[in-house]
Amino acid sequence: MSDDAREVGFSASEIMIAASARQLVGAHNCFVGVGLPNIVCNLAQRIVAPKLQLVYESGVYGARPERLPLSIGDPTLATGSTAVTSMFELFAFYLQAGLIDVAFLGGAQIDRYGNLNTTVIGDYDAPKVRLPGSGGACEIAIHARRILVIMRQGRRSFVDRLDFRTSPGHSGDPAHDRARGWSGSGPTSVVTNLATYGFDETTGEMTLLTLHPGVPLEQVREQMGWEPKVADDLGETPPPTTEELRLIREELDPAGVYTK
Amino acid sequence: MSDDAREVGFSASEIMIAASARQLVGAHNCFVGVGLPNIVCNLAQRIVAPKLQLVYESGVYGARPERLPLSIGDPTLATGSTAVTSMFELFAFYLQAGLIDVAFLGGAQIDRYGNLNTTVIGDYDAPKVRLPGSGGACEIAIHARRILVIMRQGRRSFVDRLDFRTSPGHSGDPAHDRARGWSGSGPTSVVTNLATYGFDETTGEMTLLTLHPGVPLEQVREQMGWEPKVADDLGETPPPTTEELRLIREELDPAGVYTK
Amino acid sequence: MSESKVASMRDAVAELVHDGDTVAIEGFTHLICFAAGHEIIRQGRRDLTLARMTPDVIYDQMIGAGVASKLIFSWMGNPGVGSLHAVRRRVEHDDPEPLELEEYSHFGMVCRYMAGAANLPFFPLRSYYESDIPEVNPKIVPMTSPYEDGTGVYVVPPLRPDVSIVHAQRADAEGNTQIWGLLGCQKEAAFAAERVIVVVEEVVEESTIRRDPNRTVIPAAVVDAVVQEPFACHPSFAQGYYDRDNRFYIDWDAIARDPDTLQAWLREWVFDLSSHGDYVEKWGDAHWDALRPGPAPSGEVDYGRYA
Amino acid sequence: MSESKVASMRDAVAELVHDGDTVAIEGFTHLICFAAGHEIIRQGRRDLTLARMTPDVIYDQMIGAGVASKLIFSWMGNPGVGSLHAVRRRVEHDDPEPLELEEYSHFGMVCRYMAGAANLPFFPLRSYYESDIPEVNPKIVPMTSPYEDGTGVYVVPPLRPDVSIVHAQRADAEGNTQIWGLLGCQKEAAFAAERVIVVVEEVVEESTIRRDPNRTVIPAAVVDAVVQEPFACHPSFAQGYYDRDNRFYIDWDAIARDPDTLQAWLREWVFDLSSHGDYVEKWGDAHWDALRPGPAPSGEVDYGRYA
Repeated sequence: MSDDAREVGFSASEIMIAASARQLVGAHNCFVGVGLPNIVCNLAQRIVAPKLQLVYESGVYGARPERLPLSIGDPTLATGSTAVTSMFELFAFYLQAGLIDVAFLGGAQIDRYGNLNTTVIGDYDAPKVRLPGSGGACEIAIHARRILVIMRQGRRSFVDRLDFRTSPGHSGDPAHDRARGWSGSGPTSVVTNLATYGFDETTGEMTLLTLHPGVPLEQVREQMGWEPKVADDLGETPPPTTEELRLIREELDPAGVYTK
Repeated sequence: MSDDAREVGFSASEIMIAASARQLVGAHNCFVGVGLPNIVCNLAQRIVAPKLQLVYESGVYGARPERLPLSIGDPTLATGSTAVTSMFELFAFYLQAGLIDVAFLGGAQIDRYGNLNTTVIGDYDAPKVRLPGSGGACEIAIHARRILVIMRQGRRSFVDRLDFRTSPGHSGDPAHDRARGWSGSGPTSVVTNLATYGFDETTGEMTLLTLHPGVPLEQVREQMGWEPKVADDLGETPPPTTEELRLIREELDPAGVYTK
Repeated sequence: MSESKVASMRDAVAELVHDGDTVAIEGFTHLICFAAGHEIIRQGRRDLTLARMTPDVIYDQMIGAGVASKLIFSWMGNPGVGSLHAVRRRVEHDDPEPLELEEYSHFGMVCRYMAGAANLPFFPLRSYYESDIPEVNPKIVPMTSPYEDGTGVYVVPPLRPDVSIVHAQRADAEGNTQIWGLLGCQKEAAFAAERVIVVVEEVVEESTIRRDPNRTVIPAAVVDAVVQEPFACHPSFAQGYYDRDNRFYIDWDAIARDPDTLQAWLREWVFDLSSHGDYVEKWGDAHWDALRPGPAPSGEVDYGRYA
Repeated sequence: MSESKVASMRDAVAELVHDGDTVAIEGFTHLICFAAGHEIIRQGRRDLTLARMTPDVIYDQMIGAGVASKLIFSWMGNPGVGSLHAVRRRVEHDDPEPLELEEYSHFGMVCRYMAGAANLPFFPLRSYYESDIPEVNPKIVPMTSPYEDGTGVYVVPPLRPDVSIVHAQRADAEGNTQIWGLLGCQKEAAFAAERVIVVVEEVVEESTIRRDPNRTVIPAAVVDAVVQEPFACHPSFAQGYYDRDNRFYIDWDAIARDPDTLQAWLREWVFDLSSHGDYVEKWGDAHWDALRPGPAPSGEVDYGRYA
């Protein structure tokens, strides 16, 4: 019997979760967002990162939620956690001080260097769509040692040019990036509903690494605002294992809030 | 029967305590030092400032000590207090933010403008006597709305010229002092074992206001390093009342640690 | 030796919140004082500048009601649900009138409160590098370390609300306030403000506070009024007292999408009620019972008696 | 999911404190870890830079024992008693050798730890105006607000100890640490340091910590070793566990006045003992019984179970 779940089928969200969770091998302190990242982290804790500490910008370190949190400030995150701190402390002593290994970001727009826009579509002073703004994303992008991006891809979200750069990614000039002196090394991975990407070490450019099972390269290229760089050894994203699916469906999101 | 305790007698410490306590009329938040200031504040709370909150730089707000604290970090200060904060918070949110009405300072040397030296006697790099240093005194002098000085006077402590200015007092130029923009207005009173002093509103200079009972003016002038300005209406320091003495001797310092 | 500052929400808002004020109703997901927002709406305040890290449904309601002309913030949205439609109508279409925005990142907002609380003229942080945010907010200014490293930082100015309204689990009558669970910026917002209203689930004896002084977050020294108003955070929550009403956050999306529905909601749930007590009664006991969590006691520590 | 960092004091000091290190043993009157100072003396460390807001008897002992060449501080003395004689001999008479001083005010030291903990290149404070302190310490630098007010401040650089040694009432085996009573700079000193030793009265179950997460002051994320050492603060104190031994502070004055008496004390109470356990035994049970406070329980709060 195969360990993968190809024959039972899985949703786009489920493979996004499984593919992202595997990126957390060995991670210690992870800044968790709500929704998919929350499930990703809980899955990773069970399969590849037993020491993973869930850190929330709301001020929680070492959360152990008894239910699926519906916001990053859910009361289930405080009860039974290791520490609750003021937000100043969380941002200054944990994030700015470089204690966060890995964080999740997403956005309405991403460019080929992993810069993100969560502020505005259109002109800032005459917005077509006013988005939420930075929240903690700007400083997370700068300080978390690795940034994992999870978002659905399309021509309006994977764009050649951002309408607004909320959170900095790579600059396109790796020498410049190294000289920044940030504790973060910027985005290292993007997982979408179609594929996974890394970032080229010499150019900092997003590079297509694997296609999800059944997704043709052409579909990925259609759903991007630029012609993507493709890895020489372009592969297939390993599908979720049956155990991963079981954890997602039975333990982490039994109501299917985020994974249907 | 007289309300003053002239006939029963009192020590120099006792009149220093009583004279200082009366300066606290109407005060709310008072930065307390250990020793005499601690007894002064506890006495003031009972006689002239029922709303007085005792604040300690160790991080205690609203202390209600069950015994005479022997240091500003005595455990009796934390137990039963209203709030215990980090020292950052105490200095930043309480002191620097201007919440402290009144604070006590002292020192090895004071000059005629109320500048204080708690750092060194002699040259800084080749000290004759190395003193403790600033502690919180430098910022207390700047931020507490009023500074009350309590110290024994003598030619080596009341000096024409400080060896080191640890904590700023008045500058001698009231226009300059007003333009500083500090929340504090500097020293407003000095109480010694011989006399009490205020500071001239136009020159900022220390001015002899009252002589303690039985102390001749000549003795005071002998025990100062400069020729003191004397108030036109030089008076006598009211001696401790019998009730004040009773409180000091029976409740506040029954062992006579600070008042003998 | 203590002085009662206990007041009704109506009196506290009437006395301490004025037209044109900068008002901060803080609380990060937790302890957001909706009841105070409703009272401000009910009393018809105008031209407020509203400050808040995360303007969520409470500010959508207040901005939909027309109390504010400006917003200072770092993330605006209905968490886990979507947009704030009343806010977006004003920002995207000046409908019914423009809304001025002044925006930061979370850490920038936190540092603004810190500077306000600490009476600092600026506060440095390592953020905003290579972001467009400073380009649309000239108050975010670059600065260089004077030390050898020459590290670049950005600085933000102090935020000093005219009024901060802070919810907490409990306070004594003088205003000594204790919070557990998420702390957000409640402390910094209170110390930074000119005037402070503390709203609590329970006013407790001073002795309850004094038994655990390390739990005190805000001292009476900065508090002007203490309002006892159970369930005042609904649909937000108070740790240990009631859960977040996630259903309401989802329902709000549909209510706020249409300006008429929103106004009808305000009429029914704010203007036609005289107080938060009416609001609690209107929801009914079953609603509150369903939001009550099980017990999770903290355990005790011993401070020791030193007498 | 958890990892034990529990170690003996001997192993923790041997592994984490090296000759030439900058070492901070913090604690403001409360929670000063004398046992760690004694172990550092016993292991013969040399050339340390000792940082501490208030070098008191512990640093007089360490400096008398010759472990340090430099002191970073804001107030040095034997609180309520007088001078630190071993320190003064070195400063006033280079006896037996010079001691370099770098001095601040209390708030300046606090801000140095804050900058270190927050990874800021400098920290602004409103102090030092018209004081001579900046003249003898070039690290205290004036700076002007970039905003309209143009307010002048001073800034201090981050203090990043190689090792911070922090005492606390309790921690779990991984290092999640809880403190009540005076907090001093324990948190800031821990976050600022490269390596952290937490010494506690009791190592407790993780579940004890998790029952009251707001009480946690230092998270495991920054802790390298957890040492269980009851009475490790003596003659300082641990709130709720034992009182300050004021008698010892007074007695120290006479001991330290004479270099020979001081060396004899070090021999008897440090070098001739193999551990703090011996020290506790040598003082005897009656001594510890006399320092025990009465009970003053904190009361409990309810976090609520949200399952």
